[in-house]
Amino acid sequence: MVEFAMHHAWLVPLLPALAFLAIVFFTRPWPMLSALVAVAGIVGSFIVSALAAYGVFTNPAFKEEPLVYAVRWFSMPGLQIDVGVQLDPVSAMMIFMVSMVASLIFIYAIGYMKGDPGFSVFFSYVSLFAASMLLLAISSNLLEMFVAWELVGLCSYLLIGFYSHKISAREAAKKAFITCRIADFGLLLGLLSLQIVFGTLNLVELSEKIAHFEQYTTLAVLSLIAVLVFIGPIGKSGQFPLHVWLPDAMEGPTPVSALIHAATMVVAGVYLVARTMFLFHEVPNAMELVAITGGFTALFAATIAVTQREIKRILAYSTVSQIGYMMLALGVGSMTASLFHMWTHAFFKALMFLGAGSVLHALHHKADVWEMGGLIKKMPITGWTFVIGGLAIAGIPPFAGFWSKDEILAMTLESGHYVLFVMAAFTAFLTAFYMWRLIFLTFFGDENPENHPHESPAVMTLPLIGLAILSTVGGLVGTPWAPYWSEWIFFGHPHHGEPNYWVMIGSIVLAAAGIYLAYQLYCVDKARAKVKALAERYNHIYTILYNKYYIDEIYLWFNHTIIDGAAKLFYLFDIYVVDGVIVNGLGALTCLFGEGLRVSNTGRLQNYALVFFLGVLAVVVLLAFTGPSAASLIVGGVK
Amino acid sequence: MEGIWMTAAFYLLAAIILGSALLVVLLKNIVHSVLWLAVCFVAMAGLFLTLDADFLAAVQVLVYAGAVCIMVVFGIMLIQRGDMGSTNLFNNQTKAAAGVVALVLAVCGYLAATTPWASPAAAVPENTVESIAEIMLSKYVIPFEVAAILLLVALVGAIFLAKEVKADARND
Amino acid sequence: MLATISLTHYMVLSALLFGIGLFGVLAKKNAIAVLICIELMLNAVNINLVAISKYITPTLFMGQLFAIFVITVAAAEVGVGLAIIIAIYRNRVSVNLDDFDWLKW
Amino acid sequence: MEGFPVLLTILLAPVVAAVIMAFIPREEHMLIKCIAATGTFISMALSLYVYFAYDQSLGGLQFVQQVPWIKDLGVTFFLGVDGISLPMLLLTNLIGFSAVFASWNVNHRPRDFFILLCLLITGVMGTFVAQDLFIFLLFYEVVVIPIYILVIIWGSTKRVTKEYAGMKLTIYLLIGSAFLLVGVIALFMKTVAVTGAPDMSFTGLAQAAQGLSDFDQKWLFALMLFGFGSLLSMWPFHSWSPDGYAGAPTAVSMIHAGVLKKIGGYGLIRIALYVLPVGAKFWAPVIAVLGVCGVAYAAMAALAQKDLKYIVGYSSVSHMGYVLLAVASLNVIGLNGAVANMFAHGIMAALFFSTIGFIYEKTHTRWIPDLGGLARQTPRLAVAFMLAAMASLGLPGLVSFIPEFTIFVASFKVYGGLAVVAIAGIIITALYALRAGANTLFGPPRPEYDSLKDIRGPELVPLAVLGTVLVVGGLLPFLLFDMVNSGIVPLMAEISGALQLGGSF
Repeated sequence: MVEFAMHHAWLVPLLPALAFLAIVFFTRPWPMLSALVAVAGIVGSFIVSALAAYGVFTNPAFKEEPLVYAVRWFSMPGLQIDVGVQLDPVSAMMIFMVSMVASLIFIYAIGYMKGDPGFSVFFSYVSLFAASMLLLAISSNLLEMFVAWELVGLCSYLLIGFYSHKISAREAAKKAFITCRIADFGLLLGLLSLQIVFGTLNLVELSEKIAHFEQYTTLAVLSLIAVLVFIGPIGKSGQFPLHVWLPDAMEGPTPVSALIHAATMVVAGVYLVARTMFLFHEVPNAMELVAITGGFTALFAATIAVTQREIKRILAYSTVSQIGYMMLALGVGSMTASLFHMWTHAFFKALMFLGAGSVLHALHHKADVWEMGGLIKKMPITGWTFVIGGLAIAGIPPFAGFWSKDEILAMTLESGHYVLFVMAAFTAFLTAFYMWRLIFLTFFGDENPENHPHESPAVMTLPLIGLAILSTVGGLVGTPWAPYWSEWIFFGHPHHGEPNYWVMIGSIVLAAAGIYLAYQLYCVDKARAKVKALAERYNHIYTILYNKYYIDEIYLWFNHTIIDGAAKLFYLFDIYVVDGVIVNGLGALTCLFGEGLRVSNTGRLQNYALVFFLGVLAVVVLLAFTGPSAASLIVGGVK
Repeated sequence: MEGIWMTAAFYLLAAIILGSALLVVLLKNIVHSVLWLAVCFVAMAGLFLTLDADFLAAVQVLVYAGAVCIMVVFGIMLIQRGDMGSTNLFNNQTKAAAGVVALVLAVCGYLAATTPWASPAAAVPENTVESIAEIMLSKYVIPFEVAAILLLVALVGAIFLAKEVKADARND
Repeated sequence: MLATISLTHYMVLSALLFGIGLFGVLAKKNAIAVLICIELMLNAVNINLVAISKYITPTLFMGQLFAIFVITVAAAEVGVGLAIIIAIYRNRVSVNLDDFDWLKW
Repeated sequence: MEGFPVLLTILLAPVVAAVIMAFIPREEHMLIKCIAATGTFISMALSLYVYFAYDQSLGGLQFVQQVPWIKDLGVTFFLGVDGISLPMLLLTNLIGFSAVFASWNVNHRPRDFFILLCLLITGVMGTFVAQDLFIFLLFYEVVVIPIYILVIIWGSTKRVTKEYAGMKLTIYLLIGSAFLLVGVIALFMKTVAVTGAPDMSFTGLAQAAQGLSDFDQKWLFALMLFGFGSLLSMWPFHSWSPDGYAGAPTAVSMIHAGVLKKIGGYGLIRIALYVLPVGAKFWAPVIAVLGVCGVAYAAMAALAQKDLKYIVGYSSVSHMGYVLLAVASLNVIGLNGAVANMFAHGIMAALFFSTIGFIYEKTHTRWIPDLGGLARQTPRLAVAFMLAAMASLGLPGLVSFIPEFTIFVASFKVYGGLAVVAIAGIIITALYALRAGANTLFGPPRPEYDSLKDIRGPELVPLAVLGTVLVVGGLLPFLLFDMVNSGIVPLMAEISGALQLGGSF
């Protein structure tokens, strides 16, 4: 079984793809059947992934040598692209994680999407997404990865715009696609440069060649390539300054937010950087860039999250912030910590999104956290699982988030990035604060009498429970005392740091402080008025934060004024200069010439006859009085 | 022998032809022009006789002097009623036309005068009709037939063109 | 030289007649006048044909035959030409060529 | 099938259909449409057969038919296909077949319409299978006349009148061909002077042209560049393209944008570059600059459009800029990309135009502010539209991505910064394609379109045929590239010597 799964790992993306095709072409009229097909596809894929992952993680040979199956995709002299699957610990972890989370979310969606007119379509899209995401995770070639990268972007686009009749959804979808497209432009340039410089895009070959990059190119060029490649992840993973699409992406159905915009797709950027670590590793400057981007984004997004009111938006900014952590970890050179945080984050963030979905489902899509309260009594499962998620993200031991965040903090400190460490630590405090603000406002405190919540059906709560368990124990694979994780997931050499107790205690204290502050401000009943007063006192800061530093407005202005203005100019130039002056001008010139000649045509027969005879005369004279050469000029036939 | 008479006949006929042709062009009354045209045609027939083309002379008299002139007169009758006094005037490019004609005459005259023509090889046979008939109905039978068709087509065409269009038919 | 009539004499006569005809064609207003002047030009050509037939190829009769065809065509032409003039006259109540500049659009 | 004149059959099937249609009463609409469909289907099926029966390992011209025609001019009726012309032939037939179905609802003089359409398809096919310059030009001229008639009778008047559009289209085609003709005649005279034996076949000309002086090659290439370039809507000779497509009926837009334009690119590679490599080398930087101008400029102009057909019209100018850039890179990868991109763009543009045609037919408007929310009312139409839009912006997994990627590889290598501008075009392309899609298909559904019928029955054929090719070509690019490569490699091998020797601009 295990052997079979490992040698047929291409089944992992293929099964959901088949489910997609089956739904599109056959089962679309029957919603439940479509859902079953989709779930069967992803669960099948999960089983194969799990078996393959088991195979990988029980065979230490994989630490050195990945298992690659590849076939020629297309080729020409000087350019050959192979597509295939590459199994190594990182990709095995990734497909395992993605297919597991996706399976749970698919099941959840059966309940959440029930009764939606686009039920079948939804499952076809998410199946296609799962296929693309798994392909991204397992591909052995950067171009293949880019294909999957764009396909997940497409699915994200389709799913954000799933409620396409809403203008906000439509615009959010467009924004997501185009923002990612801008980033992909950089990534594409990076890939082109890699192809041109090194002549291959196969991961294995590239890693070998880049290890001796001096034979091919200079460090400057390689730095440029690394920066270009990094632009892709900035867009896809919602890093500053291309983070704007991610909060808007919450227009999509909540399972989509959980699956795509929290657990899997948005971390594809982290995954890509981890996959191309051999490139970044050679270029310290690019590593610094990654670290600074990540650290800054983490803090930046966390500050915005503090003031937001919509439940999913808070989670979205939290996602941006957490991915910032992952980037920071990558930048300080610890792929281990980064991917560990990705792993735990997938569980608790998916859990929280699904919990939020459950809340929205119960409240009929009322999203403002200030209008909720006390929900935990009516929705105990949702509430308590959400609390587990909150503990995990805040970094309270022994929940998953603690171990991974702690490792990131420790690594940052160890690598000597003190400023970034302080930023990350402060972010940890903010994270605990805003997340517990959300929890207290939503689940505790007074009930809002307008709401009539009810617990969601089992098909929704069971995935919540599953994810809650994972959020609790998922981090135990990588504690400082039992570092299984770092033995398998690493770049270069496994790194076994001594447990840094100071950092650990510090992070627990920060998290507890954040939670306590949130409790004081948002749970102690009378304090709510205090919050309002606080917000008014620091009105400027509050407004700037609430409006997300006005970055969306700046982009909108740039897009609508500069780009559209330029487009208008080009168009006017085209119709008035190229077309008007040159093309129609030539036409008019021809007409003018014709008008001029028209005067000579009197239209009177005798006039014509007169000229005609003059012409005949001229010909006769020429023929009769000149030599044969001139005559031949008229008769024709140049010999 | 007959040389002097032939010479005299040529000059006389040439004078009549040119004179009547000039009158055709210069007269202001179109009917007079046509009458002088008939004179010209008849003189032309005479000229053909001096060229040993008796059959052609007959045709000339029959077709041109007879048929064509009469037809033209009928045509004039159909369209020019009332005062015939100034029905045949010059237009305003007379001088230019004269210039062109002068050039044409100069060139033609010069060419005719300077071209060394081959001397006559033999006399024209007596029975011209027979000879013409022979080549016309043997070697040139197809042009002959085509000419016949042409005449037929011209006949039909002329009828079609000249036919009175009924006012109520379509031309309203 | 003047005494013996040669081909040149006929040529010159033909040229003169052709010139008179051409002048008429170019300078007359009346369409019928133009038509009859064309007849004059055709006749001038006929003189040439017959004269050449006599002086150069007396036994072939090609020239005469050609002249007959010319006469035939001329007859047809007069017929059709007059019909056209009548048709035009019926439309425009004029045969003055100065009134017709329909070739200009 | 040995000895069976496949290419001739492919060429003649639509002609035969046209002749049969001429003898059918004009009221028999359904019969006429079925005959047109049959004729084009035979061509399509046979060209698919030829595509897969072509022996790539052998390469070179196959399925050759050769009949001497005008000895004095060295003209042979010479048909044959290789790796460059086969994708184009297949493209023509795929689009031709789809175009018949895209015009299924033409009820104004359908007989005349389909006869002209069939002749048009034949003309276009002929240019791709001709291996003799004279025959090439002959078929090219066959194309021009039906286009004009089709536009002025069945076209539509929007920003410009259909008469203006038809005239512009035709005159541009003719101006292009006039310059081409001068170039061809001059080339012929010069080569005859070199070899003494007249030969109009491409290979013969190419061999003879090796004896031409560099100067001759350069100015002859310039003439051909102008001719083929204006056919390919090379900037700044592009302005016929948006107006023409906007005025033309759906089928003509499909064929024109899909394949007719590609005659320019095909000719540029097949004739101009192959016969006059030294000239190509000299002009390559100019071509590259014009190509990049076209990409950026047309993409920006497309962004400002509100008429769907204008968007696609400008977009096709923009995409042809990539082809020019690829040709200008003058290496194997670039030329592979150029030919493949022509194929990909053809499929995409045809699907786009057929979809817009259906939208226009149903809603009677192409003006984007008047549209919206169609995805709810006509979901299948929306699928077609999105497929085309995604292919237009070069989404991986669809046929146009890999060609663009190869073009980028080739041109980035040769032109560096210039290519970056062109690559940036993908952002603008995404912007206008998505805007058009979003504003047409998404947003609140409009009540006035509630009664619209989705495409169904024969109307689905363009989506089925072209959509399949879009996806299959995108997932299995080797199907296309192996074929193109088998044509490009020998071509480049023949001219590589000249390319290295010739001086540059």
